[in-house]
Amino acid sequence: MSQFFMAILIIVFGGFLALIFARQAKLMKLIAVFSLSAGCLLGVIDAWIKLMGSDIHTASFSFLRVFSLGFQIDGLSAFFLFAIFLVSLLATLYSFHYMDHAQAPLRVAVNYFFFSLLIAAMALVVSSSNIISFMFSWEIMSLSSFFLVIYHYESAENRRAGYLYFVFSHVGAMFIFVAFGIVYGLTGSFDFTAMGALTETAKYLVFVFSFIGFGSKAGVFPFHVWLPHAHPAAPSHISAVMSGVMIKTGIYGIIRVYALLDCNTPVFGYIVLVAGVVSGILGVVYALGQQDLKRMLAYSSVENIGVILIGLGIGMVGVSQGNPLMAVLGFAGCFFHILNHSLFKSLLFMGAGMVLHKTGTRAIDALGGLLKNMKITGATFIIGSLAISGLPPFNGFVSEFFIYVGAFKGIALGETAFVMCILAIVGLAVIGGLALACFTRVIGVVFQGEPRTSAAVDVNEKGATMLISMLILAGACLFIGVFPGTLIYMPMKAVSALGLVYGNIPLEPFYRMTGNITQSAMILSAVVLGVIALRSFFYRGKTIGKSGTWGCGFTQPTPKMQYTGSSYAGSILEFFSAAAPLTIEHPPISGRFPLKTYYKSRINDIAELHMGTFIVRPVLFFFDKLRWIQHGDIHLYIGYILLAIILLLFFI
Amino acid sequence: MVEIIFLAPFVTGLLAFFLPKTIGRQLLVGTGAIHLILSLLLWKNRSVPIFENYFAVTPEGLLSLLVISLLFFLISIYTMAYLKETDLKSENIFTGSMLLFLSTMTMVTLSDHIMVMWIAIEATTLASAPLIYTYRTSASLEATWKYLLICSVGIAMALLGTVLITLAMDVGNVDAPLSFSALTGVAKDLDPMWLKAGFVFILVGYGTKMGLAPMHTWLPDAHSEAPSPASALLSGVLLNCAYLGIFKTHKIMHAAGLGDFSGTILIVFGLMSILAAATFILKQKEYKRMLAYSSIENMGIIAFGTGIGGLAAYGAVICMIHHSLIKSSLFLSSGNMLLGYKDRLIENTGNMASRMPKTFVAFFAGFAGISGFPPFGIFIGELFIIVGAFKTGHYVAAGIFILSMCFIFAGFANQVMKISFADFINKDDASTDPKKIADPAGTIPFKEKASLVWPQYILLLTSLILCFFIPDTLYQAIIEAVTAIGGGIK
Amino acid sequence: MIHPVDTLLSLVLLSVLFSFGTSRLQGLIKVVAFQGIVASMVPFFIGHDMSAGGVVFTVATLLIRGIIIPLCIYLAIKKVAIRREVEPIVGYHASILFGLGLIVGATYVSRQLNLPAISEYLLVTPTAVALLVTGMFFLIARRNAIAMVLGYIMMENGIYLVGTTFSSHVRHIVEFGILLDVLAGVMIMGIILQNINKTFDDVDTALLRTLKE
Amino acid sequence: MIESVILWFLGILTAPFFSAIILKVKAFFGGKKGPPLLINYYTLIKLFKKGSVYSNSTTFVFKLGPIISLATAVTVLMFLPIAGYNPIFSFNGDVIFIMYIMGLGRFFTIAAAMDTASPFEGMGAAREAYFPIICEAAMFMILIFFYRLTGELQLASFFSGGNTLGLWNMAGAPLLFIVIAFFIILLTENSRVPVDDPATHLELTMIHEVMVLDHSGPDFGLIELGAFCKLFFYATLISRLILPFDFGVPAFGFALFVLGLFIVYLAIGVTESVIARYRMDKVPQFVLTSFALAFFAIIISLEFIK
Repeated sequence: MSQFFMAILIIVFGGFLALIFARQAKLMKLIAVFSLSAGCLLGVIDAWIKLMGSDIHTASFSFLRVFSLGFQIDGLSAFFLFAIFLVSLLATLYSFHYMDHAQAPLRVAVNYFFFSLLIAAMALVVSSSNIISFMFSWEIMSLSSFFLVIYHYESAENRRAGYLYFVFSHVGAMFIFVAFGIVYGLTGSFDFTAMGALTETAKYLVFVFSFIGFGSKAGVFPFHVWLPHAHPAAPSHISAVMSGVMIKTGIYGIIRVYALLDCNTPVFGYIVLVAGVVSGILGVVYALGQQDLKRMLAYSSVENIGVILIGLGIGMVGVSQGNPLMAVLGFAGCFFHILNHSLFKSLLFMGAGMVLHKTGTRAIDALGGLLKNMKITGATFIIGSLAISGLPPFNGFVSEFFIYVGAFKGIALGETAFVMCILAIVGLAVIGGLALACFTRVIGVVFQGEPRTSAAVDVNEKGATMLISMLILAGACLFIGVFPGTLIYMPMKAVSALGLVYGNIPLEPFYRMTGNITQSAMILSAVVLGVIALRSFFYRGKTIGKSGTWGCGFTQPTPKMQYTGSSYAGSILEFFSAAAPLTIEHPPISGRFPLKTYYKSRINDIAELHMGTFIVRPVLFFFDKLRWIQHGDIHLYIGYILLAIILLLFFI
Repeated sequence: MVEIIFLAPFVTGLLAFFLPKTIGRQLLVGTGAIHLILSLLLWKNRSVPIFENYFAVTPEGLLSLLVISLLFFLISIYTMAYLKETDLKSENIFTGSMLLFLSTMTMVTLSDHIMVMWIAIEATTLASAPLIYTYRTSASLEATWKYLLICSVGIAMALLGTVLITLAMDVGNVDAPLSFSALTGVAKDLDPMWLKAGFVFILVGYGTKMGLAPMHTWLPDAHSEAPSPASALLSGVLLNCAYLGIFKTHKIMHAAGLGDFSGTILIVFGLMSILAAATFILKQKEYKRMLAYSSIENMGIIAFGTGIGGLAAYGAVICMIHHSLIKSSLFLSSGNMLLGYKDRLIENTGNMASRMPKTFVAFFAGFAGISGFPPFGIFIGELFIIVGAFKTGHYVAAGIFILSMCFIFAGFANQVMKISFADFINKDDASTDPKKIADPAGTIPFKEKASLVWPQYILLLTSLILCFFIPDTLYQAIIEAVTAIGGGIK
Repeated sequence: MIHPVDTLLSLVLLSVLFSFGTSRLQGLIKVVAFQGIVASMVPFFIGHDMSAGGVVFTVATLLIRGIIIPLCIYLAIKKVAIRREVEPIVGYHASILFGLGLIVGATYVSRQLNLPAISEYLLVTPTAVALLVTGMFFLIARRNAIAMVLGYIMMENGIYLVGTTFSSHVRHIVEFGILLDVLAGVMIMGIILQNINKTFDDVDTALLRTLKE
Repeated sequence: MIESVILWFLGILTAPFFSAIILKVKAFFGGKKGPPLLINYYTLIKLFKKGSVYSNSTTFVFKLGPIISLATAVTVLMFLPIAGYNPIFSFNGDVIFIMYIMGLGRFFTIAAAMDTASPFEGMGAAREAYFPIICEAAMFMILIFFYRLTGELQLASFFSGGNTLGLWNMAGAPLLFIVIAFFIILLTENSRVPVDDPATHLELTMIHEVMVLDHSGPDFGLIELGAFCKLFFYATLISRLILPFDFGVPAFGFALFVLGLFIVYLAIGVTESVIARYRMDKVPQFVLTSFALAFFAIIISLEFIK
C-alpha cells in the first residue's frame, strides 16, 4: 500500500506547491506538472504491479479515535486505479501546453491544486473499504471537480453548469448516504463487507438507492442532466479526466455494491441492462444533435456509459442464470470498455481541446477543413472516432465484441433473459450505427471540407506535450485493438475480484477470442496493404490533377454551401423526434423580394425538460406557498409560540 | 473560583460603557484573551465552583464554554478591525454589551441550577438587545423590538416550565436542590405528567431562543440587522447556550425514562426547523438572512440528532461545535461583504472571487463546510446523524431530513454562486441603478486587511483539524455529555 | 371562612376583567401595578417562612413589581405624549366576553389540577392562569406596543404567582435574580418604546412589519 | 482450404460480371438491347488506365476512402462460405466482425465524401449514415434468429455444407421471412432501387453514386470493384439460402449455387425495373419492414425450438 499512498501524497503535495509558487507562472506549472505526473506514474506502476499479483492489500487508519478509515486494493480497485492514474498522467502532460495563455497564473495554480485533489480523491474512492472513507473521498471528489468545472466562471453558461453539477453531485451523494445508512442501520457496521449480511429486501433497497446515487455521477440516462453542461465548461484536460475516468467511479460504485451485496437476483441485471440500453441510445442520439463539439463528446460519454452498463447487465444476468461464460464475457466486456473508453474519450477531448485552443470556438458548424493544418490532431481524432464507433481494428471493437458474444450466449436462455439479450444486442447494433453517423459528422464537418468561418482559417497545432499525449493515446487505441490478448488479464483480474462463484476463470477461451481478433485485424491490414500496393501500381507514372470540387454544374461554390452538421444529422434526428424533440426557429421566406432569414435548431434533452416541469417547479411552488409564515407581524409570531405550546400539551 | 470566568467580563463590560472608544477596543480583545486562558485552565483541571448548588462544571457546559471563548477571542480581534472600518455613534455601548453578552453566556454554560440557568439565558437576551440596535435604523429598531419581545415571552414560558418542574418535585414529593445534576439523580421519582409539561414549556421557551421553527421568527431579522460580529456571536454561541438548556432538560427526561417523549418532540421540531429553513433559503434575497436561516437549519439538525440519540446524538454535538466555528466565520465574512458592497441584497453583490479573493476563500469554504462537505466537521456530524437515524429505524424522518437537506443545498448553492461568481455589472439594468454606476469597473473601495480575514481562516482551520484529530479530553467530554442522553458510539 | 388571600385574588380577577374592557393605557398600567402588588403580597400571606429575609424580600418585590415597573412604563408614556389608546385587534366587547370565559375556564382547569401544595387557597391557581392567559391575550390582540409590554408584565406576574406559591425550593436570592431580569427587561423595553416613538412618532406595531419574507 | 482461396478469387473476379446481369434485365424491360455482359470489366479497365484529378479541399482521407472500401469488401469475402465451401477464415463471432468491417468501409466512404466540401456529397453521406443503422439492427435480428437455431456465431455454421439445409429443416416457415428480409437489406446496403437509383442523373436523389462524384480514375475503379464485391457477398448468402441443397457431386452443387446467384441478380434487376424509387422519407419504413420480418421470424421460431 505504501507506494500507493506515496503516489497520492506526491500528487497532493504537487498541488500545494502549485499554490505556493502561484506567483511565477512558468515555475509553478513546471513544478505542478512534474510532481503530478510523477505521482501518477508511480500510481500507474503500482496499480499494474498490484494487478499482476493476486493478493489483496489493505490499510486502515484510526479516525476520531473510534472509527477507522479503511482502504483496500483488490483486482477491481487496481483495475480502476490503473485507468485513473494513466489518464490523469496523460492529461497532466497535456495541460502543460494547454494552460499556456491562461489569463491569471493564480487561477492556473488553483486549477492544478484542485486537479491534484481530484486525482487523489478518485484514487481513494476506488480503494476505500468502509463507508466513512468512501463518502469522505467521494465528497472531496465532487467538491474539487466542481471547482475545476467553474474554471471559466466569467460566462453565465459555465456558472449554470457548475451549479447543476454541484447540486446533482450533492443529491447523488445523499442517495448514496441513504443506501449506506440502510446498511449501517441494519448491520451496525461501517465496513463494506457487512453488506453481504443484509436481508433480501434490504439488498434491493440498497442496490436501487446506490444505483441512483452512483448513476447520477456516472451519467446514466435520467440522471445525466449535469454531464453535458459540466464537461464542456471545464478546461479540456479536465474534461478528459472527468469524462474519461471520474464518471467511471460511479460505475465502480455500482459494481462494488453489486459485488458486496452478492445477491444473484436477475432483477439487478435487468435494471442495469435496461438503463444501459436507454442511456446508450438516447445518449448517442443527443450527441448527434449537438452543435457544440465538447457537449457532443459529453453526450457520447453518456452513450458509452450505456454500453458499459449493457455489458455489466449481461454479466449480472449471466450470474443470475448460472451461465458462467456469459457472465464472465459480460463483465470482461464491461471492464474492457471502461478501460477503452477512458482511453479514446480522453483522446477525443484532448483533440477537441486542441481545436478549441487554436480556433477559439467549440461550435461544430463554425469549423471545417482543420485537417489540412492540424494533421496530427486530425489523424488522432479520426482514430479516436473509429475506436469510439467500435470499428475494428481499434480497441472499441474488442470490448463491444465481448459484450456481443456474451449477449448471444444469453439468447439460449429462458423468456425474460432472452428478451433482455435481444434488447442488448439490437441496442448495441443501433448504438454502433448511430455512433458511426455521429462521428463521421464531426470529422466531416470539423476536420474536413472547407473552413466555414474565419475562426478555422489559418490555424496551427503547436504544443508538443498536447500532441505527445494524444499520440500516445491513439497508439494505445490501435495497440489494444490489434493485440487485445496482451491486456486481457487486466479485466479478468477485475472480474475474478468480483468474488463470483466460479473460482479462477480459465483464460484459455478468451485468449482464443482475442487471438481471432488479432488474426482478423492482421488479415485486414494485409489486405489494405495489398490494395494500397495495387493502387500505387495503377497510379505509377500517371498525371495527378488538382482542381476545385465538382459542383454538379454550379460554378461558384462557396464554403457556405457545405453540408452543415445540423443538416447532416437532421433526417436521423427526425426518426428519434419522440425522444429528442427539436425546436426550430425559422421565419418563413415571404414576399416577392424576401428579406434575409435564418434557421436555428436546437435538440432538447427530454430528461432536462421534465426535470424542470416535474421536479423544480412543484418544489418551488410548494415552498412559495409556505413563505407567508414569516409574515412580519409580531402578534402572529407570539401566536406561534402559544400554538406550539397548546399543541404540545395535547401529547402529555 | 470558577465564577471569575463570567465575573471578569462582567466587570470589564461595565467599565467599557464609560471608557473611550480606543481603550474599549483593547479591553474587548484583552478580555477575550483572558477569558480564553481562564477557560483553558478550567478545561485542564475542573475545579469546583464556590456556589456549587448554583454552578457546576459539566462536560456539555465545558464544551460550549471552550467554543464560546475561542469564538469570542477571534471575533473580538475581528471586531477591532471592523470598528475601525465603520463609525458607530455609541461604540462604547456596543463593546460594553459585547462583554456583558460574553459574561452572561459564560454564566449559562456554567450554571447548574435551573432557575439560575433561566436568569442567565434571559440576561443574554437583555445583553444582546443593544447589539442588534447598534445601527439605530428603523429596521434595526424593529428587529430589536421583535427579538426582545418574542424572546422574553418565550423565555417566560421557560420560566413557567422550570416552575412546573419544581411542581413535579412537590407532587412526587422529593426534596432535592433545584440543580440539573441533582434532578437527574432523582428524576425517577418526579411526577411524570408535570415533568412532561415542564419539558414542553422549557422546550418551547428555550427553543424560541435557539431558533427552532416555528418560534424562530425573530432570528433572521435580528441576525440580518445586527453588525456582523454580533451576528457571529448570536448564531455561533447564543443558540448553543439555548440548546444547552434544552439539552440538560432532555437529560433529566432521559433519566426519568421519558427520553422517547422528549426525543420525539425534538425530532419533530428539528424537522420543522429544517423545512422552514428550506422554505426561506430557496428564494432568499439577502445574504445575511440566508446565513441566519442556515443557522435555523443547523439548529434543526442538532435538535434532530439529539432527539434520535445514539450515534446521532454524538453527531449532533459534533455538528454543534463545527456549526459554531463555521457559521461565525461565515458571518464575519458577511461583515466584509457588507463593508465591500455596502449592501445586503444578493443581487447587488457578485464576482467576489475576483473582487475580494481572501474573503471569497473564507466565505466559500464556510459554505462548503456548512453544507456538509469534507474536510469540514459538519460532514462527519451529518453522516453520523443520518446513519444513526437509520440505525434507530426513523426511516421516514431520515427521508424528510435528507430531502430537505437537498433543497436547502440547492437554494444555498444558487445564492452563493451568484455572490461569488456572477457579475452584477454586466446586468442589463446596470444603467438604472445608481449603486451599480457607482463602480463601473466592478472594483470596490475596500481593502482586505489581515485582521479582517484571518479570524475566519483560523475558525475554518480549527474545524478542519477537528475533522481529523479530536483531542482526547474533548472526545471524553463529548462522550460523557452524550451518554447522559442515551447517546454515544454504537 | 374565606381566606384574605382569596379576597385579594378575587379583586385581581376583577381587575383582569376590567383590563379587558379598558381602552386607556393609564388604566391598564394601574391595573398592572395593582396585580403586581397583590402577586408579591400573596406569598407573604401563604408564608412559607416569616423570617426577616423573607419580609425584606417581599417588600423589595412589592416595590419593584408594584411600583417601579409600572412607573417605568408610565414615565415612558409621559415622556412621549402619545395617544392613550390600546388599539385593539379584537374589539372590547369581545375581549370582555373572552375574559369572562377565561376566568371560568381557569377556575375549571385549576380544579382539575388539584395541586397539593396550595389546596386550601382556592383562587391562587385560577388567578395565576388568568393572569398568564390575559398577558398572552394582550400580546397577541393589542396593536399598541405599550399594551403589549403591559401584557408581558402581566404574564410575568402570573408566573411569579405560580412560582412563589408552589416552590419552597427556590431561594430568595434566585427569585431576586429573576426579578432583576424582569426589571431590566422592562426597562430596556421602555427604552425601545421611546425609540420606536422617536422614529415613527407612534407606538402602533402595525408600523413594525417591514422585516419579512 | 485451397479451393476456398480459389473460390474467393473467383468471387472477386466474377462479381462485376454478375452485376452486369442487372443492367441486362433492366435493358430487357426497357425493350432495349442493353450493354454487353462484360461491360463492367471494360469500365474498370478504362478507369484503371486513367489518371486522377483531386479536389483542392481534399486530404489523405479522400485517398484512403476507396482503398478501405475495397479492402473491407475483399476481407469480408474471405469470411464468406461460397457455394457451401468453408471460407478461408472463420471463427466464432466472425459475423460480428464482418458487420463492423463493413461499418469501417462505410466510415471511410462517408469521410471521403465529406472531404470534398461538396453539398451534394454531404447529402449522400448523411443518407449513407442513416439507412444502414436500421439495416444493422435487422442484420443482428437475423443473426439472433440463426443463433437461436444453431447456437453458433459464424457464417460457416449457417451457410457451409449441409447447415443451411439443416436450418430449413429446423424452421422452414420463419426462414422464408428471413430470405425476404435479407433481400431488402441487400437492396438497401448496395443502394439499389427502391432505396437509391444508381442510374439516375439527379445528384439530389442519389446516395452512393453522389458520394463518389469526385473520385476519378483508378480510385473510382477501386470503389466500383468494392461495390461489386459487396453485392456479391449478399447475393451469395441469399442464393445459398434459397438453394441450400447439397448433393455429393461438387460440380452440381456449384452449378446450383451459380444458378442461385443468377436468380438473385435477376430478382434485383426485375425489382429495379418494376418498382420506382421511394421518396427519401419513405425509405426508413421500407428498411424497417426487414427488421420487422426478422423479428416475426424469431417470434415464430420460439415455437419451433422447445
